Amino acid sequence: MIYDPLDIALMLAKIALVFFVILTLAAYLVFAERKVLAWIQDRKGPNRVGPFGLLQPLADLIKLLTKEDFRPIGADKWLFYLAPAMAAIPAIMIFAVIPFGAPLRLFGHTVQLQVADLHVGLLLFVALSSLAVYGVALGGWASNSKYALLGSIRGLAQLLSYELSMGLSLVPVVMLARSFRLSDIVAAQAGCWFIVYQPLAFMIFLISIAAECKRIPFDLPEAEGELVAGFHTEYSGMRFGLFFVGEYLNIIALGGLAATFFLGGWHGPLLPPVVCFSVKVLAFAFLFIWIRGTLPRLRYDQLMHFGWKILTPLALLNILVTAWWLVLRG
Amino acid sequence: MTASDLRIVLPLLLLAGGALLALLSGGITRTERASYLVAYPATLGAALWALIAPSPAAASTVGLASDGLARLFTVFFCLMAATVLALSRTYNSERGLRGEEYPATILFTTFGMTALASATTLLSLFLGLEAMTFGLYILVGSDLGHAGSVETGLKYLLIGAFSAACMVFGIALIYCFCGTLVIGQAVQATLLPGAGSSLAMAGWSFMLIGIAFKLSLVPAHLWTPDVYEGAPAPVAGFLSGGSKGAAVLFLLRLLPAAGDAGLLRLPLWWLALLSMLTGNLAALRENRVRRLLAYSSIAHMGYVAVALVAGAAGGYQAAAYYAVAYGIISLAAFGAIAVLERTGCGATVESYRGVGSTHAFPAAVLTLALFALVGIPPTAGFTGKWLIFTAAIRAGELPLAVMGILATALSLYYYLRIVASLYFSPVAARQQPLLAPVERIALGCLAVLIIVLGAWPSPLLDLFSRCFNR
Amino acid sequence: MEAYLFYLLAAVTVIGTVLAITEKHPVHAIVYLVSSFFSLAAIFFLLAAPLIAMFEVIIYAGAVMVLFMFVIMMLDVGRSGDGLRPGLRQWLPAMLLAGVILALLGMMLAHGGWPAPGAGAAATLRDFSLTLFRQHGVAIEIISLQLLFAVVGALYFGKRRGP
Amino acid sequence: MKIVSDMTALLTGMWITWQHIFRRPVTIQYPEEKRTPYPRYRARIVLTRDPDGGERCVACQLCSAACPVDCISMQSAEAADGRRYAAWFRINFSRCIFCGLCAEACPTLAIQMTPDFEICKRDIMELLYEKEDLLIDGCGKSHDYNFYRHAGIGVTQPRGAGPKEKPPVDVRGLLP
Repeated sequence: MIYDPLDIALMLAKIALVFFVILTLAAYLVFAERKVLAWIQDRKGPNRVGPFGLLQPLADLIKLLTKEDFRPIGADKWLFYLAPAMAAIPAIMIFAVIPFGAPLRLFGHTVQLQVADLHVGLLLFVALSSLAVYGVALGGWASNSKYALLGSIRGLAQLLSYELSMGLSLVPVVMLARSFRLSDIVAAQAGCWFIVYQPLAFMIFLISIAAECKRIPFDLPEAEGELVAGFHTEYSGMRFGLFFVGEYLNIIALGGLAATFFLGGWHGPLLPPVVCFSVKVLAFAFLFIWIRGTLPRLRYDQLMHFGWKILTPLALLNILVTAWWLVLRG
Repeated sequence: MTASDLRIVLPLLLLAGGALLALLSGGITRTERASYLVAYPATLGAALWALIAPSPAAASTVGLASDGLARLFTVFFCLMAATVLALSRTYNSERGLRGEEYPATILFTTFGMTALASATTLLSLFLGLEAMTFGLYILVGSDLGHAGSVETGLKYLLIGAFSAACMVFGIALIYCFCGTLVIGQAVQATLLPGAGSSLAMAGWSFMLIGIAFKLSLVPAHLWTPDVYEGAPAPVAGFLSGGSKGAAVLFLLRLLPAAGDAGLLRLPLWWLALLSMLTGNLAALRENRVRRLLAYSSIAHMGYVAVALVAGAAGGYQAAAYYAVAYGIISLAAFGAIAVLERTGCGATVESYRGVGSTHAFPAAVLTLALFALVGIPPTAGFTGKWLIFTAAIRAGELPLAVMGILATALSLYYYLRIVASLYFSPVAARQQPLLAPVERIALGCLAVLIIVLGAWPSPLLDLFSRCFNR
Repeated sequence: MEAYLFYLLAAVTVIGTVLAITEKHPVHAIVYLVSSFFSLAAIFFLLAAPLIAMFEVIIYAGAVMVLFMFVIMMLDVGRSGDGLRPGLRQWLPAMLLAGVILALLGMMLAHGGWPAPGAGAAATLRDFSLTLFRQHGVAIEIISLQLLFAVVGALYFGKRRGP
Repeated sequence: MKIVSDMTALLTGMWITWQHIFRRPVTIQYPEEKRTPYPRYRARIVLTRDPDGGERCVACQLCSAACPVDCISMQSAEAADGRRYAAWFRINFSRCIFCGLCAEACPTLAIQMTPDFEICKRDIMELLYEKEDLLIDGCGKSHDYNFYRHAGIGVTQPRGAGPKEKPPVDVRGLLP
């Protein structure tokens, strides 16, 4: 196959842009979370480093980088070192398929504002989110610690259970858009966002992605009160940082996907498409922080019951109803 | 799906629906009675429909057909399932084996067999076989109270998974070569002499390895004695009669499409020879009744393989007939064993001493079944062997036929050892079993069928020859 | 470009699988197998079968292997020992079979007789699903029933023993 | 309907936290802004003097006995006029938990607690306060209390000379 150098350059530019933006965003999401949580708890939050504490992420980064890289005795060396990467990489890779703006005309080329417009984009997302389990599982297992092992076993079971309802809640979206391609799904929402047709699927997806990012009220794998920090108890320095950043990347990615699947992607009134999309993503991020500031953690059996006995059957029912509706509408 | 398609799949629908209904009713009523009440009509209804339904007007669009072979074997499998259900009720309740899963799984297994019987593509053929084996994994391990049973189930599962992997790999290779899954086209494109390529041959070898596991032909027979020993007796009967029948049917679906065993003749020839010899020789040294019957079933599958080698010279009819006959015989044998084991008969031949005088009826059925397995004249076993060996001689496989007859003569010893133990040994005091009427009827029917099929085989043979000589 | 990628991925797949077989530690074996599955998926993607690639990752790497890992972690097998490592006697039959199969493959390669490669048009998702559900609908029903009974069997064996 | 009430409960919680986002934070930016503790705040311990300027402490060891973390130690001594005093007195503030039990126990009101909470040192040994560090030039919370004036022991003044004090009774003179 012959490749156009301009195409390659554009692709590299897009990758670099996305990388830069999401990493910065993830760092500032940590800061935003600390700030918003502080406000919810009537505190001020970090405000020492730089004006309003805006340089706090940088300070955190320096702290994490200069900390001792520590490995417990009896830990499985390679898996211990590999696990943080396995947690962060799938989260980054998901961004490849998210369309973050309307196509642009540039140098006579139509540039998709999306790194890769795969026609199995949605499936790629499901596949990658199912691979993200390995970071949690291996990290906890390789640490040779009881807390970490318990956390990773919990994480495995939780992610596996909620992946199911997440996947099922996306089926109606595919049925409505008649495509797995994310740009098609966005295009299908030009008139009306899917949240209007599929409020239930949206709710299920929202709950499932909260469980997928291991956010409160589903943060059983790292429950501080019982398991110290769960699967990353034994990690320090930048390896812990990778887990941490991976989690926030995941929040942004899943927020972006929720916006793409249910809130019309970059479609929106008044604002330019990219801004519209960013607003939606940030709104999701804020929602997660807000929920974290409000709800207590579930008990483990409640978590499992909720996933298997409520969400999954509801999602199946929703698929059935949507299918009937589509058939009747013709 | 059209109305004629519905006509084809109705037996399948009945069995599948019956299985689901049995599960549901068992779950709701918390007794297994309801499940059995659902299971009988489902099997009998499916059999009846296959018997009397008019042939569909239009060609099938769903990858299933209802030709003569399919209908005959559907009837066979369904009736067999009904008999197994009848035999297992009392057996299970005495062994503390309860739950609606058992009848539902029997129905599901029968569903798999029936799907296999009516398959027209390699895909549905394989899936039918797998569905059947899947049900049998559960059934074989279903006796949770019995220590060996679950272990047996696991052993069967591992071997079965291996053979399924071989088979699906073989199908993939064949599909890769000829680009179609329809049995007739695929077989003709690959199996006819001169047509085959090395790729397709590799595919067929994998298929043959897989099916050899299911048929327990000799290099792949090692699981058989353990599974026969650990499974509940009616399930062992179902396994030996039904699943072997289905596996034979699997080959009968494939091979006649090429007219001859073609390129598979040589491997089949060796499989047949080794199975006959190994099965009979191993059975000679065996002292436990169920393991003995397992080795005998290996030997019998060797005879069937002889028939398949003989191929178009009447071998296919003989194989089909023998599959049916062997199914009935082994079900009768295991049914009788199921009854006798309740009276306290153990594993060994010696523990059956004197049963003939205390429990005349089941002992008589067991004796009849053993005679049929040897091939004593008025029984179906004799007729089957006669058909197989004449077909083999007609096809010019004289050495194989001679070896088969010699092996049969050899088998006389160990079958008669059981019979001798049943009748000619001193009587020990035993408890009287409660022979449920339904068991009595089932065993009686099986015994009558063994005689009738043996003495008057022509209607069945006519049907079979019509199937194979289109 | 595609050819280089293919050979790279194929090498990863083969090496990963071999390591998965020879590795004595179950969790390591799982990691090797997952990487092998992943590169296999990438190969499928190169072969213009993205759907199969995705299913490979979702089902095998993402679900089956995760369940394996879950069970291994729950039972905590493999921590205690080298008893799991098979000796030469256990290896021998497998090696023999593998040798035979490899020899046959070599013979086939030398002998030829491959089917001509197809036109290479990538099947779209729509084609794929139409073929699957129109032509092989019954097969899907059989499989779904089979899965149901897998669940039934698992529940049955998981039932509490005794009264 | 359980689900409706559950949803309402969740949403109520969300609403409350939403409101709190816009509340004024209660945080006090400590080193810059300081809050004034109440007079009875229990922080750094001091030894006070009586109105006459003498030490109040009589080295009775009661505070040391009352201290749950055993951070008070001293050596008692007696002056020529019979007045007891602490030869040395030491409080280890790295152990002190500011429970106030010593102040409760003190019969002479010598040991008292102050609102000075900023006790912070680079070297832990500097938290070992000796008598010189502890003793202040003042009466602390009770300005006019002097134990020896009330005790009637005859150290600061002759016996019976104290306020409201009756002269000592000659026990022998009472004998019949």
